[in-house]
Amino acid sequence: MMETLLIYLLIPALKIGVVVLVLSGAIAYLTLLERKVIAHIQVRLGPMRVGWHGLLQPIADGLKFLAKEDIVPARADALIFTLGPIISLIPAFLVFSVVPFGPPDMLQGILSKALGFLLPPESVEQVVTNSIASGGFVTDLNIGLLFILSVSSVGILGVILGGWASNSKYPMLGALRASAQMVSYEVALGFSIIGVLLIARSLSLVQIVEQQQASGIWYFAVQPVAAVLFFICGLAETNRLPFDMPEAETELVGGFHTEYSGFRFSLYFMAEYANMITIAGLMTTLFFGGWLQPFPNVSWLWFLGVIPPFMWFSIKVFLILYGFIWIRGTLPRFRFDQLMQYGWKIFLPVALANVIVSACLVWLFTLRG
Amino acid sequence: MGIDERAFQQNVVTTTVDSVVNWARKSSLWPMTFGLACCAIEMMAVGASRFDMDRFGAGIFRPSPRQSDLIIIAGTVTLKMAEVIQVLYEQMPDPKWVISMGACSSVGGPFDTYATLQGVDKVIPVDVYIPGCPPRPEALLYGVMRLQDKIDQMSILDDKRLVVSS
Amino acid sequence: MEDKKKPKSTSEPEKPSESTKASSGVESADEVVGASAEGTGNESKEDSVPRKPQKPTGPAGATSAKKNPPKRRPIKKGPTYEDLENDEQVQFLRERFGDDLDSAQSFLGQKILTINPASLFDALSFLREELDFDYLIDLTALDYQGEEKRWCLVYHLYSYSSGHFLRIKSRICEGDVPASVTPIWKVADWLEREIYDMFGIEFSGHPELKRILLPADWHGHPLRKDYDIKLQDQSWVKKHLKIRKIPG
Amino acid sequence: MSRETILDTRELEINMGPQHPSTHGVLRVKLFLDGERVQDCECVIGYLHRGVEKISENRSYIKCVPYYDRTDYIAAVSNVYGYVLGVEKMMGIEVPEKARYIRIMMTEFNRISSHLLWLATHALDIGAMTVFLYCFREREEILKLFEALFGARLTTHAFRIGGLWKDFPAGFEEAARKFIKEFPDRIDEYEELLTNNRIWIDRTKNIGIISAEEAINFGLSGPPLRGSGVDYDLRKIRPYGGYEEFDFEVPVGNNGDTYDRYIIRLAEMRQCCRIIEQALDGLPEGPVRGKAPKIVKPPVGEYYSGIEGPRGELGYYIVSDGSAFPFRVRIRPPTFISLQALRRLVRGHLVADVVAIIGTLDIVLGEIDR
Repeated sequence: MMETLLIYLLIPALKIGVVVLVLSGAIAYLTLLERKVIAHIQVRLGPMRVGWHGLLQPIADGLKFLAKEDIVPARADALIFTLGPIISLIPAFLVFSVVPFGPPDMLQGILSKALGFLLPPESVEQVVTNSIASGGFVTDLNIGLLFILSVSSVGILGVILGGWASNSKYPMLGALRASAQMVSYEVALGFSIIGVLLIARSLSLVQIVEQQQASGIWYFAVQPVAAVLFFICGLAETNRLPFDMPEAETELVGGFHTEYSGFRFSLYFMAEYANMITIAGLMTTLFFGGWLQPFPNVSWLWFLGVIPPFMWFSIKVFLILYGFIWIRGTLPRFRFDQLMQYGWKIFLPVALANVIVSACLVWLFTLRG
Repeated sequence: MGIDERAFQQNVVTTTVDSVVNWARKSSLWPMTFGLACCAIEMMAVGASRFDMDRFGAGIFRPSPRQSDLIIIAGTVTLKMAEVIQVLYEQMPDPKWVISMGACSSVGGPFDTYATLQGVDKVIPVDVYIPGCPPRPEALLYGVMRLQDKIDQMSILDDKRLVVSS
Repeated sequence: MEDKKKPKSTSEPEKPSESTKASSGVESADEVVGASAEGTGNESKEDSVPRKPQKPTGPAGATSAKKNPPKRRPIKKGPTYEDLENDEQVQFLRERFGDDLDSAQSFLGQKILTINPASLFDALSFLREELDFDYLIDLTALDYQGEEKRWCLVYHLYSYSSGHFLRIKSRICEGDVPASVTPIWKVADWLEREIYDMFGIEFSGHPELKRILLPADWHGHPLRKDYDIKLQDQSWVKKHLKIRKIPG
Repeated sequence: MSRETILDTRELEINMGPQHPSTHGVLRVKLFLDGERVQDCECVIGYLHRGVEKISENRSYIKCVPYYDRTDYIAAVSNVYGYVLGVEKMMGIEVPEKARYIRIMMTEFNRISSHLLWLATHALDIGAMTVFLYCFREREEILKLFEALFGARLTTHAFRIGGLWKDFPAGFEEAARKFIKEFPDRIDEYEELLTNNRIWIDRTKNIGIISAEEAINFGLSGPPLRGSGVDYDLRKIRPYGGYEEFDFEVPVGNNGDTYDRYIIRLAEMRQCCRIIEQALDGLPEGPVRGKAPKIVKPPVGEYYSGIEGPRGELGYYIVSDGSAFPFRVRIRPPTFISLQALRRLVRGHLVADVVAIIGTLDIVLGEIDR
């Protein structure tokens, strides 16, 4: 009884708590990272005075938003106006429930030590060997990928509703752009994943990583086109430059969140960065071997194993996020129609072709062996 | 009212909260992307590499008044524009601050004519005046720092903004 | 008015009367000067100046103008208006427009034609079509308050093909409605709106003649000489700004 | 009930500005949209109308000068130059040789700084924010030079009637030489970020095309006109202040689109460096202040002094009645006139292009509204 409670309730709850906390912290410091990196790209220093090299800046920003007046415009739809940012933020967090940070036995050591004081050894054994408790993830859904795709599309609703409920023209245009952009890039994004699915033969993210371990190679090497596509579509999905149409500051003032202020605005802000982390985490998992070290099966690279799996995951996510920021500091913005053209006329056909080619190859190889 | 007014006087709790909230507010002054004339160019220079207002946490220029804490009136305020500035000011969420940058927005500057408003403080309250035509970027930075000092004296007990003492 | 062509170069006494009729105050003054270049120099210039101070530029402007002429003038010989009747283009225009071309002069090498407002539009479209003055550089107005023909419209033209630069002037009375030149040059659109805004001169045939710089419901035209520089439209202020009156 | 169906569409009227990040100040544009496509637009200006022309009539000739600094605050040096030239011409004042050279040099520096600011904001509008800060970095260097010579960064009151305020300070020449030596490399840096960038080309090529004829009819001047292939540069056509002694080219485009105008401005910056170099090399010795009377009273007359400002033809039509106060100073504002073309240029484009087109006209509201 106690074991079941531990496995299915207490430990997952703890993990969820930790994930939410870590993720919130990561979001906060991602904003700082972005400011610092872009500042240095632009020959500036970025935040320097608030804490050592601006380390307390995100905390100050967050607190300020909390203490700010929260305006609901007179002609806005108050209920939906409030719901918008929440709908947008929750899926961003929810997605992380299936993204694995580490192998299924990541927490075994810690758990067995911690539970050793409380429980008899056989119960500890029972808890520890169950991957739901000891895995480096909140849960391992066998349809994980599907779950992610469906949940993350809900996030768009938050943007659309927020833009619509503001009852103002710029947010309206921003919301329209957002819906069109996200829907069209969602398609290409989905297709780019299929190549991976074909090879891994699983929708579970944990198994996808394990397959990469088994084959000894990251899927980036097998599916380079899909990886690049995923990255680009990921930029578009998260409304990052050069695809930041929905909130294009110099065109639509703030896009869908023009009318938002105070804490509600900060929720949108957080959702955007949470989505960035999600996409980076997904990309790491699908194409860059998740928690695996580079070349997991090459024995003379054993020293790379000194760095724990969780750290490998973080490093990869960090690097991808850095790439996001770097691109923001370098490229101009697309125009809306160009963006749609690229989406439908280039990325989608390429993704489709990639699926067909990979399917043929997989079929050929499996036929042989 | 029936409530003892002393209940809302300064005490340990409120002063601590004050200091935390004030610290957050002064460390994260997001100005509005809003320029009027010559001073706006200097304001841009303050945001750029050599001066870099972002160092003080005040570098994120928000285009929407709803998301900004600070409006820098940088340039001559004409009567036609004064009307707009009033609306913009009202659109900003509390607490909000105003810096009047340069002679024109402070007192009308050299443009004592039919079309210009002789000082933006006639239409919206101003926290910090910066002299100069246009002020040097350093002057604007100093103005922002003075505003931070002013924010430090705020208290959450006051609904309205505090008048700076001395 | 046949005599108009000749008097310019030969006879002096007729000039003042003619100039008040046709050309601007400034020009009239300098027409005399232009003539005097041929004759003797400075007296005519002096008598030209005192006619000016009708315009109240503000107190200082008027007084200094009054004080100034007798003392300094003789020391330095400034540039003068010169007659241009012998110019090829002018003669060509003269043939076409006859008396409607009131005068043709140059000042510091810049050609100035004064055209009767009645045929102003024809003349300008002729210049555009026949002489290929395809570029309207600028269009503005001058206010000679107190004179019968209060306004002077000033067009600056340039021809890309020939490289000629030309100034066209036309004196009109208060209340006159000259024809808009927007059909000839699109650039005139805002320029005419600005003149309407600043001087209150209306143009007929303009697509949308409304205020451009000042608020739409502003009263008064600030570049008129009788408009005080500090005069703010208090009724506008009361209506639009939530303050009662702008002090000071 | 009317026959409205769900498929009926209505024109969306959207208001850009006067507080909008990419209207470069307080321009207000009313856009009439069909979806994202612009059907029509209307500019509302005058939010910065300060009455400079009225002020000019109420100040003496010398006291007018600082106001022209503030009409076009980005190209303050050029603005003062045009007016000062006009007054000197009317008065017949000879400017010393050295002052002439320094004037041309500083005007060209000003052209560079103005183009840099244009490039910065234009790139920012299109979303390339790093170029913005790079440009400001170089611009600061020029402002340092201004500060050394004129004593101010932005509103410099650069030239006096009759010459300059004072000669070069020590070390100025070396600093100027250093700048023009390094600057072409910096332009290469911007070009690296933009010129061949696919997104930049997509956003600027074939955007806001205007033919040469139309450009002339709309009264465009400066880079927008030259972008359409009209070789019109007052420095060549009606040389003023001694420009005929300098050897430089006038870059001309052929498509008349936003990209061409961008290329032209970059090329112009390189030409500016050439002119400055020649001015530094040929700098004569001597005084920098000519003989000008204490009270400036041009003789009765009128003069149109046009110069090639960074934004196009900048003219001062000065009418004197012989007194110490101008009878009228009409400023021919280059971008007031070119902004009219906006309506023609944006029609049929998307909202995002409006931003690019406003940027490419290089407007300065101080000069539009005066």
